[in-house]
Amino acid sequence: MGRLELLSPEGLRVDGRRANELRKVSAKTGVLAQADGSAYLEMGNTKVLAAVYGPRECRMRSQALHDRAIINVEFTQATFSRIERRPTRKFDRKNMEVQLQIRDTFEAVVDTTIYPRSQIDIYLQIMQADGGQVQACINAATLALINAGVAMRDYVVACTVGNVDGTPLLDLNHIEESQGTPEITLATLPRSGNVVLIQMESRLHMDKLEKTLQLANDGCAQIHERLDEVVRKELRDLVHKVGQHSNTVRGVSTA
Amino acid sequence: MAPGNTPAPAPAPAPAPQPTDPAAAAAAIKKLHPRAYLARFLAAGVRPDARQPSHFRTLRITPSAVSTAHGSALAHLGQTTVLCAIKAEVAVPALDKPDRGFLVVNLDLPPLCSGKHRPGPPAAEAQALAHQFAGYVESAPIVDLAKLCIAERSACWVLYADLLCLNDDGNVLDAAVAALVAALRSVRLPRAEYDDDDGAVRASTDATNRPITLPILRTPVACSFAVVDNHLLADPTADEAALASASVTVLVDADRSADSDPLLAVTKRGGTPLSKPQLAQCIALARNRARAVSSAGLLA
Amino acid sequence: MSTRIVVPGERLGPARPDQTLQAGTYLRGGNVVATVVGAVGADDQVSVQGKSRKAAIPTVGAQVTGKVKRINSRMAIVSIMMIGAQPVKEDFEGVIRVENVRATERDKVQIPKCFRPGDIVRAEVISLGEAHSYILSTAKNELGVIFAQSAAGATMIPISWEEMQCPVTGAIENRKVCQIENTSQ
Amino acid sequence: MTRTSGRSNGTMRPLRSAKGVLNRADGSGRFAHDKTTVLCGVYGPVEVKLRDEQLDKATLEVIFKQNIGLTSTREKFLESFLKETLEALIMTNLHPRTLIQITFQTLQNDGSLLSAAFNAACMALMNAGIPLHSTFASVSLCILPNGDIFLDPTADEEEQAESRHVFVFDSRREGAYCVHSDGPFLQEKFDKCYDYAALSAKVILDYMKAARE
Repeated sequence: MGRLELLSPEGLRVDGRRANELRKVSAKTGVLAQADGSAYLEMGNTKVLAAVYGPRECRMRSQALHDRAIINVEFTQATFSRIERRPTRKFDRKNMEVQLQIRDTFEAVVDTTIYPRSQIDIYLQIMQADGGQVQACINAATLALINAGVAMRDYVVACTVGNVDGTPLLDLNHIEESQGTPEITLATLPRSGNVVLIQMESRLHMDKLEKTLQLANDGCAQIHERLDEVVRKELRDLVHKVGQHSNTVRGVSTA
Repeated sequence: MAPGNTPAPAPAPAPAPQPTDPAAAAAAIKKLHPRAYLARFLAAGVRPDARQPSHFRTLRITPSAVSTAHGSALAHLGQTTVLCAIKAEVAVPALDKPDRGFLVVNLDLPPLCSGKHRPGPPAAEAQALAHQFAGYVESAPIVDLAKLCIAERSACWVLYADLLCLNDDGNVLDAAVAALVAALRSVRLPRAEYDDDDGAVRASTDATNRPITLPILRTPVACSFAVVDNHLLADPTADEAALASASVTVLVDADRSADSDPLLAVTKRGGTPLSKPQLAQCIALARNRARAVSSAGLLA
Repeated sequence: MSTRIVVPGERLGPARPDQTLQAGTYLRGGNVVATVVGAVGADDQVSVQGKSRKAAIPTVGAQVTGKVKRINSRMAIVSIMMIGAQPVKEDFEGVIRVENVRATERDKVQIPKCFRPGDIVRAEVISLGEAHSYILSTAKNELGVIFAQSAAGATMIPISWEEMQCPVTGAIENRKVCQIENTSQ
Repeated sequence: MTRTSGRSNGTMRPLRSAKGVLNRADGSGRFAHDKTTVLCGVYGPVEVKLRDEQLDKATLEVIFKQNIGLTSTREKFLESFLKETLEALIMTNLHPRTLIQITFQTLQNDGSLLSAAFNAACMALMNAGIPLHSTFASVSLCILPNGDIFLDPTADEEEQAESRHVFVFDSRREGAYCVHSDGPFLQEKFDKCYDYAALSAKVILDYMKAARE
């Protein structure tokens, strides 16, 4: 089978985007009433639901840490999230790896020391998978944590970038991912510029790395802008409501 | 009421640490004395969410919520949310039923949907609920499985209906049945042909080929009730269900909901014995609900 | 509305040496930075209050309310249900050790004469404990049992700081009673 | 339609029972509707795990084992069904912070399994001396496509039936403790089943009383 042409001579990708173009990012927070915080995020056709429970008492008390909270991440892909139905497997190594990556990412940024001996659960459910599940999960988890009011030093925004014959491509979809394209997932703290996750499992020449990473960083900045818009808009709506029903609104107090 | 279930007399109002704020005081009573909190509402004939005891929450259906599935629907019952997505695959029919397809339902309550559910294998309660749900689907088939056969003894459709509870605020069963029915109605399958020569199933190449809908036999509507201190509460929330001494679920067909039409299932579980008139009241309320759901065109 | 809205990671202003950090903020490179979403308070008090009240966990010094789950001769085990006036979504476990029940005559305290399973008590968190539960104390007048039912199932009425009476049977039971009058004034 | 066994529609199969059949259990009972036989063992009140401890009542643990096949969600459903009903019938408030374990083993299944399990539980609980609010009995029925109601159906009859019904009544006859009906059925038939079940429950209770003496 010949390799699919991922970039047309005109510089367009299989879904009509340009190389440095993100898919449409849309998000909404507070979508699940039972959870302490939640968010639904779409990046193109990749759709993920994130729920945060906690800080709450550690499920296994022996795991509790006396000086900070532990973070627990559960990552599941719905059986119907792909074209082929795949039954959920209990101990999927790939899923466990993703869980650990996301957990480590957020341990670096959540202010866990103010919640000693407690546990923060982040549940991530992929509803539809069209490439870039990890980046979508990290972005959704950021929104859900903010929604839960969990203290974080900064947003965490993640973006994937691939490289096709020397041209970096932003935000790969499933078709592009499945062609063996070298792919980097980058998660950054946009305000301080720190990198918290960088992951690549394929071969890419050193000379191309810098340009590729630069694009990923640009992508993160764009996503940060989108997420920030969502957070601020919902907060403005809330403050507006507070203004209307002066004193008794849980949430923001304007003391 | 069985003597063992007699609730303690309603306690005096719990002193809230800061009795100045009435909302905080109410929240404190709700947390510390949930039974007394609910009992006070019920004594006044309303429920904490302002519903009458016999009122159901509003059912909303969002059709075709998952584009990777052959059919899907999201059902909201108040804040309880269940997603159902259906994927069709081709399989060989069972030996004892060579002319039938399959409908495989699976209801999952992941830890995402409520603080009650913890990661790991599903709790016994969730498994029992999933079995009850699957039992209803089996004993009162929604889809004519005989029409899912592509070629006798050789090929048939398997419909995998995966239901995922996204938010559990009580009465997941009713929402799950609604999500399943709506999702099944939204299924579009390619017209398939079986090739005798190589045993393959192919989508029909007929130029006028239009996707087929499923042969729907009935539109079940589940209506659940909780018994709390001798009050019958329709469509209980999670808080109400936690205090219930018994639960009743009635499954009726929204297409045939006259009093003379058949019921599809009645399940009463838990303590407090129910007399025939009480059961009849549940059934009558359920039929009303089914008619309301049907006339709102929610499951059409 | 002139309230300034900030998001996690947003700089609030330079840190001044005389300032103590408020909840919802942290220090980054000489600046005070928000950690939660919320509105900024008065500008000499850089603080952010978001929905973080929702995420309350017991802290040392906090007053908590909970239900006694079980007792033994050494301690009463309490399910913490409220922190201050804020109900928690999921309970935390705390213990009242026999030496922390009251301030005087500590060596004479007998747990069954102070608490019974099912009682609702108000207590103060005195330590986060070692590996297990939060350590609570009721060794103040305004701490102790605030609600108890008698064997007959009626809500008992406090008649002294260590006794409560059942209004139905008249039976008197021993408790470490919380003096509510003091706190509500 | 006539029944293969030659029974009339409203006749139960011969009942057999035994109590105290397990010598290590605190109480046990075996109950048989002809071939359908369930053995029930009761252990307790015993110490309960801290996690499951309840302040004001005993914790029930119900374990249901089939004689054949792998365990599935069906057993979990039966367990939760039995547990919720037995919780209302046992005076659990007399043994707070203890565990009562009730174990069922299907010896043979020829229909009306859940009813046999309930009836075995009643025998075993009485044998164990666990205080009950009242004795109880369970009856199964099924409605055939032609509208006939068969009492105490066999597995074959359940298979042919359009709907299946299980009821549990107590000796005070206040109402049904548990109802489980599935498959399409008319309400008037359901009402009839309810009445038949209430009457038959009394027959079973009388049988149990005789067996006790």
